[in-house]
Amino acid sequence: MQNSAVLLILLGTPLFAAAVLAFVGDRRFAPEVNIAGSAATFAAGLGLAFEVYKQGSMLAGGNFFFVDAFNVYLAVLTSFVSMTTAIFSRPYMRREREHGRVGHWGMRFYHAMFQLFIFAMLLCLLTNNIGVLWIAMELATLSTVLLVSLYRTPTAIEAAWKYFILCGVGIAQALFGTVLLYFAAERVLGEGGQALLWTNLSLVSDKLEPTILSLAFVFLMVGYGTKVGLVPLHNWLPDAHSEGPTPISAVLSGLLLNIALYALVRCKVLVDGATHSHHAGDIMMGFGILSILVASFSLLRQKDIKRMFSYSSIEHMGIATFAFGLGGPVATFGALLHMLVHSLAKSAIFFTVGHASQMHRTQEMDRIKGLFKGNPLVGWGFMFGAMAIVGMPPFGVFTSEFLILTATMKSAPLMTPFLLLGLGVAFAAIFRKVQTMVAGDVPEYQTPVKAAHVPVMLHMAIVLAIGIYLPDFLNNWFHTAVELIK
Amino acid sequence: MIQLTLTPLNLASFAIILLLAQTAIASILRKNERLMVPVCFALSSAASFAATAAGVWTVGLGSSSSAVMALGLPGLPFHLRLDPLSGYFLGLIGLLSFFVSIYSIGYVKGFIGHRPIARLCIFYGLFIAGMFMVVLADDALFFLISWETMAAASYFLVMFEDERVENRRAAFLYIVVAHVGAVAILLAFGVMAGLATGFDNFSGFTFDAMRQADFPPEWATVAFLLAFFGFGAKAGIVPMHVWLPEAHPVAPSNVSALMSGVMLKTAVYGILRVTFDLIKIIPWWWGALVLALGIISALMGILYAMMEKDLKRLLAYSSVENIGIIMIGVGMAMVFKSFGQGIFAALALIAALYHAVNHAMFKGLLFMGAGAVLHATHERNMEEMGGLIHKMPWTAALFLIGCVSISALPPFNGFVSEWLTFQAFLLSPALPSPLMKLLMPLGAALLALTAALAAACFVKAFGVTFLGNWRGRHRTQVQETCWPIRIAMGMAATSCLLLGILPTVFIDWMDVIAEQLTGGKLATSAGAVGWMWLTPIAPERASYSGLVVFSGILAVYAIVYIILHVNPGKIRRGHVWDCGFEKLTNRMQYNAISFSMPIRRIFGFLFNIKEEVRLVPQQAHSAFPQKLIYSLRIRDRFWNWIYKPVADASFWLSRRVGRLQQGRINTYLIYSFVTIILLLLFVR
Amino acid sequence: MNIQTITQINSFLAAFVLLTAFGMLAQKKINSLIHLFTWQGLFLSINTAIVGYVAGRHHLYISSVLTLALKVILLPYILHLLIARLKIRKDVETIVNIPATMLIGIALVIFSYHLTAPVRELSTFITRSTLAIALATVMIGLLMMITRKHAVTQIIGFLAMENGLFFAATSATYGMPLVVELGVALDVLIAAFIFGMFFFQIHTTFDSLDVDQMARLKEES
Amino acid sequence: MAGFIIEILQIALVIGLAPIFAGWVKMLKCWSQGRSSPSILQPYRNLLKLFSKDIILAENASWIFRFTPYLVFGTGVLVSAIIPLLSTDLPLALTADVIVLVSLFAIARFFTALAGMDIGTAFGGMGSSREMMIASISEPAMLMAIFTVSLSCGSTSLSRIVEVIYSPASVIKPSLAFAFIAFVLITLAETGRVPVDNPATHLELTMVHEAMILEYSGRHLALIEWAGMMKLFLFISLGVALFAPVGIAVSTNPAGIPLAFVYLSLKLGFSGIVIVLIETGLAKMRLFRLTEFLGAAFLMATLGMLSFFMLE
Repeated sequence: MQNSAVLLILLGTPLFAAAVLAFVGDRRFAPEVNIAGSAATFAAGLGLAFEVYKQGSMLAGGNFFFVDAFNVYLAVLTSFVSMTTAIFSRPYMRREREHGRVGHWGMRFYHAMFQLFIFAMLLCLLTNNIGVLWIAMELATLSTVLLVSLYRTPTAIEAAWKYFILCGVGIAQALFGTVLLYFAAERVLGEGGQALLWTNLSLVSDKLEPTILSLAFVFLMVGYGTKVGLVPLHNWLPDAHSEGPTPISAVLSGLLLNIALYALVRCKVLVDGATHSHHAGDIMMGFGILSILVASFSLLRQKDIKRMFSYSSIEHMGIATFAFGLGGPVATFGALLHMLVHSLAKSAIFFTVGHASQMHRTQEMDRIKGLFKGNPLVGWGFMFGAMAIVGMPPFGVFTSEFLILTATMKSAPLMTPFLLLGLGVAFAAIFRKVQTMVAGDVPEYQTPVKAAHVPVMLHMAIVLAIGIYLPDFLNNWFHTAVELIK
Repeated sequence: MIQLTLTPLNLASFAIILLLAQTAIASILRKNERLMVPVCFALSSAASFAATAAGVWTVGLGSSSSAVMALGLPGLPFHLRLDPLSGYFLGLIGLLSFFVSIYSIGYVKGFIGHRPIARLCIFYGLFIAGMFMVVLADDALFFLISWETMAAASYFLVMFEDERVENRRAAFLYIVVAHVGAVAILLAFGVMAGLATGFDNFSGFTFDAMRQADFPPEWATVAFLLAFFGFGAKAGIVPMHVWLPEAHPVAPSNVSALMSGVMLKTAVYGILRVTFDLIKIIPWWWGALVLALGIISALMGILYAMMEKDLKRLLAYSSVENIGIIMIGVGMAMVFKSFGQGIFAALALIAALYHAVNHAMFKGLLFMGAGAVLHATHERNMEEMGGLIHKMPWTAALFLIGCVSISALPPFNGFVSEWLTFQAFLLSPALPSPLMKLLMPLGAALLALTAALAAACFVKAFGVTFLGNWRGRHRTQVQETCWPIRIAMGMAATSCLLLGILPTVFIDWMDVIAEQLTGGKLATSAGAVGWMWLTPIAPERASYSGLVVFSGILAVYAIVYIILHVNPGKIRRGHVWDCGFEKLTNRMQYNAISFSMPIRRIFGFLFNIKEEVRLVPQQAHSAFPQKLIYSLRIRDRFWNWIYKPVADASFWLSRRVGRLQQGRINTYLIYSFVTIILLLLFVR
Repeated sequence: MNIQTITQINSFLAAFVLLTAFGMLAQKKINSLIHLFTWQGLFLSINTAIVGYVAGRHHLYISSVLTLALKVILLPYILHLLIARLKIRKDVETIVNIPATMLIGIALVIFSYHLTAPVRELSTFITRSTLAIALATVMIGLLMMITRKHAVTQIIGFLAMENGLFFAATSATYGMPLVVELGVALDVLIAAFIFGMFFFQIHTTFDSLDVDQMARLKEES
Repeated sequence: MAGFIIEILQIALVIGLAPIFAGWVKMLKCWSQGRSSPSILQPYRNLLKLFSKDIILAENASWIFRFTPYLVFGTGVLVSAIIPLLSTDLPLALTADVIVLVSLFAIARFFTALAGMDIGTAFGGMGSSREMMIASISEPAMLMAIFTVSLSCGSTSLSRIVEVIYSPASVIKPSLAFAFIAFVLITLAETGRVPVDNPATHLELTMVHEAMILEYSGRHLALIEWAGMMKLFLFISLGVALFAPVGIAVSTNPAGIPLAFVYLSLKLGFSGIVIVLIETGLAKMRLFRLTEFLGAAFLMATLGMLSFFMLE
């Protein structure tokens, strides 16, 4: 059972690291421990991916874990981004600590919860049990709630409260949906734990009762959709993503949204199998379009830099949701790719944004200026990140949007004007602000920072590489995943 | 895969690799700018030369070659293809890039010490590489990647002097329009790819698949309109042109030359590629649309240019005009092709292609000249210039050649293409559609108006900038430019002349493109009376010989000069006639605003003009004002008609949408609640 | 006991759960709200035990005990403690007036009944008819959160929702697998810990637990 | 070979006879105004006087100012080699069709305007500005008129047009009539005659063409004046060739040449009378009324074209 061992390391490392960091979180070497833990997790993730690549999808831990092409790539992505975020958080949090924005307990809490959060996300991805999926999702929420309010400012607390309540309510709906799913599954698979295993469910999905499943889907949609940040369930997202420490914003925007979308897609597969209709897809498309439009128009009037990119996350999740809803191989391929590149690009942006706002000691975009001259690597990283995120080639986001848009043109041409409008407005909105921040002379209140350049450059390099060349193994993965989802 | 033999495609790929190497070298050498500038621009001129050679060679061969790169999506690797059409544009882009790269060696040196220029070198290389890749791309994905690389690189070049607000504003406007256009192009390809093979795999995205597909007319129309919108936005066709006079002037002049001279041509290439090569079956009204917009662009472009007093903005608006003229040719080719008149379509197409290369040459030349002037005087406003012909004789002479060429005066190149366009117009009786028959000659009249206005416009541009006396308040030290700049401009001017006097040779060479795209062939009739005379359809129909005109004028000049100088009278210098009023100052000369006044009066209704004359009264005698303050502001009406409403509507909507997020958690909970209820009702 | 009796007891308990939900919707005072919540937890716990007995699912006993410990003892205790510690005012105001809220609540019950009709036809369990009640409880919990402006009442509404979910799990399906139940309980526990922290943070920052003050993050300007 | 002889003959004819024609028009004008006229050969004397004079060059004049007279003269010579005055059998006729012809006039104007700006006075600039404005409307109108003719002849080649119109098969067409009226109006504008410009005035604010060349003197002025006379001559002969080609030798037979010459003289003489009648009958227009005048020409030409498509 070598697979189980890899899995165990993958899940155990962050948990163990969380426990250690809860005690040593404010020591001088804590960031290094954090990085080491995440790196070990990443290594284990790679190992697992390698196994899956060799053998195909597999069950482990007494059917408790299920690894296939769909979730293993997200697991590798999650562990990778969390590793780079840990690298980024080293200078960032150190400076926050020096400036007294975070105290001793805050640091310990921060480090421990960071690792716990990673654990929750990985559990979410790897578990085979839909009930456990829900639990892990809730755990992921809970572990980050207090991180959002880490600075204890009124707005931070407000944001965290909204995050807590709205996601709590949302996720409760998802539990109701899960109960309904279980109810339907029980009639086919019999009682007991087997009925919640996704592997079993997917085999018999066409025997499940369609009416119940469509009811269940509504609740799952609202539940996980809240976590994905789909309009009109999104209201917590800009607050929570902008008020917390930037490393947390990076992982929230870059990873947690993906995980929620993953859960939603898993459920959609079952529902589609049962209902043989396109209802679920239509609902997802509706949410997607609405999210894209509302988010892009909201982008136009942002003043806070992190808030702006939170709205951009909503927009991109809308695109991915829309694409999954659209279905079909090209769109699904595009959606998977989009999740990957958005996650990388968005977290890279948050890294640079973190440094930029530290340099100017504000998150107000009107006061951030002259990044090109002040710190060229941050400035150009930010610029290229923004270019990537708005879908400029040759970055990978363009490739995925290319696939999604062309597929839309074919399958749902009436949607393209809306999609086009949303993308156009988002492009203009983001570029309008970004170029005033990067260009021009250095303002006198700008102070230099020790920036972590490696994570940004690594992310952007990967996004660029994907835009130009998609390696075979990634492609095969995506194709396998597409087969699974289709 | 690419074998290491010398083929046009390999040569072109080599050029691209060289340019990428340039960007790498620029980033390595960024600390040593004195070394970086010559090295980088020498590399890019070598690359451009290679690309030109590849292009010329391909068109000469008349065949196409293709390759597949191991990059891209696995189901959709990057396809490259070099056929005569792309070869033609490759040559065109390469040629001007070659000149401009040489020019840049001298020009960019002027920035050293003022600002870091590594950025300029890096994006300059990427920009040219992007343009090369656009014409080489043979699948939708690679095309768009190249397209946007080109746009992004030029965006950064426009932003080069980024501390100025106008540069940032212009760059922003540019990139937004470019991106929206790119998305439209993307959708057009999406339509075609979907119809070509469906979306079960990626093979439909290759141009080959699209070429072989038959599109239902309504979808073909959708694809065409999207593509035309997208490419038109890039080309600066009215009313999508507003970004162009903003972005082109604020870029460094070598970049302006490339943007106006060749980047706009990539859009022309795109339109030709999509309509003639990919869709192939063209309804006549597409052509009519392109033709109509081309005419409007030509006329509006030159009228706006006429009104400008900023030399580079004037040139940018004139690019709108010239793109309009190219579009007129393209539109006519489409009309003729849709009615199956291959040879006439070939004539119109060749006129368009010819004008494309001509415009590249003279607009590149003019922008280089404007750059040289800017370099010397630090001034873009013509009102502050004058008399530069004495200080910068070389620049003036070369700029004059550009002005004569762009004003479509024989024996230079601009005239040849306009003449061919007129000839195509006069073929309209052959059309079966009575409407087109009637409307096309009217288009010819408007084109004639455009040409005449262009002459007026460039008399103004040259006259105000180089002639007369210095108008500026401050007398700055003006010097002739350095040799690389002069050499580059000289080469461009020479090409203007050669293209003007040897059209048959040139048409003979490029005829294969017209043959492949329209089915008609011109070379046999065009050179019917010999290489010296251009006879596009038949000698008795129309003929022109630039060489004879050129040598005729020269001969008469020489003879008269010699006769008169057998016993020449003396030449004395004297004061000019001042009506007896003795305080003639340099500020009393006609300037750009006063020069264009009569035309402003006539065509005033097309502009948004705010003219204001303010009297500052003298204390003692109110009847004799102390001074007059005159201010004139001319705005593009399209700005208020199209762009401003869009922006306003977006912000209005944005405010509305903002109300969703009003801060109270209870409201947010209501959203969730209502969403659940609605969805439940939906699934029941 | 025969099945009939048990069904009846079950229905009664379901009715009580719904009743307490309505009670909470109408109740203005925080202390009474917590009492009502405790009662609801108790009914839930008993119901779980009975269903476990009837269906012979012994893990439901564990759930029952967990519910008892968590929702009848621990959470009310924590809430009382916090209220005492933070010296929170005893009564709260509602946004919509109470009769209107009740009317909406009744509409929700009817809607839930209508919605779960297909499930009722399918289910063979004795508890099947209680699914509508469970859904109604969830929705009423949500309604309560919408209408209240006090942080503590919102949390109570949230917990009431959780109760409804739990009720759904037991009534519709005879309980979820144990590992899921345990996990849910753990999450509720962590949530309790977190909202406790929050009450302190909010109270120290805003000097009250009125959520109306927390409306700074918005797009309107 | 005969073609080349005719070619040279024709060039010599234009260069030599243009002053006589100018003198003829002047003479007629004086008569019509009841003045006693100078000799018909007076233009020659003027030219001769100018050629022998020294040049006073403006301080600021550059090589463009000195180059322009030669260029203007050169284009005139080139045009005279192309328009079929006597015969259609001109070897150089292939060099240019009607459109090129218009452009050749345009290049002369382009440089004259530049020369006007070169000296750096307000007059020069004013003249250039006005000249270019007038040209920008008259040129399209002229092309429109020419297009009408060439559409009905299926060619823009002048020789070909003459052959077609002259052929026995051709009848009087309404389109040609319209085009003719337009052409007359444009000729007045292009050659700087009265309602548009006054060749005789040197009142600063009303002159157009004269304002541009105000600073010319000596042989430069002589060349420009001469070229101006040639332009008038050529425009008239162009009109004659397009609309009344009677007498032009269409065969290669050199015997037709003398007859053609007689016809040409008669036609030119008559045209001079027409011009003088128009000039005497009209007053010079205000500058901005000119748009109406030229607009009318444009309208006529357009009507001609429309009638070509609708009636023929």
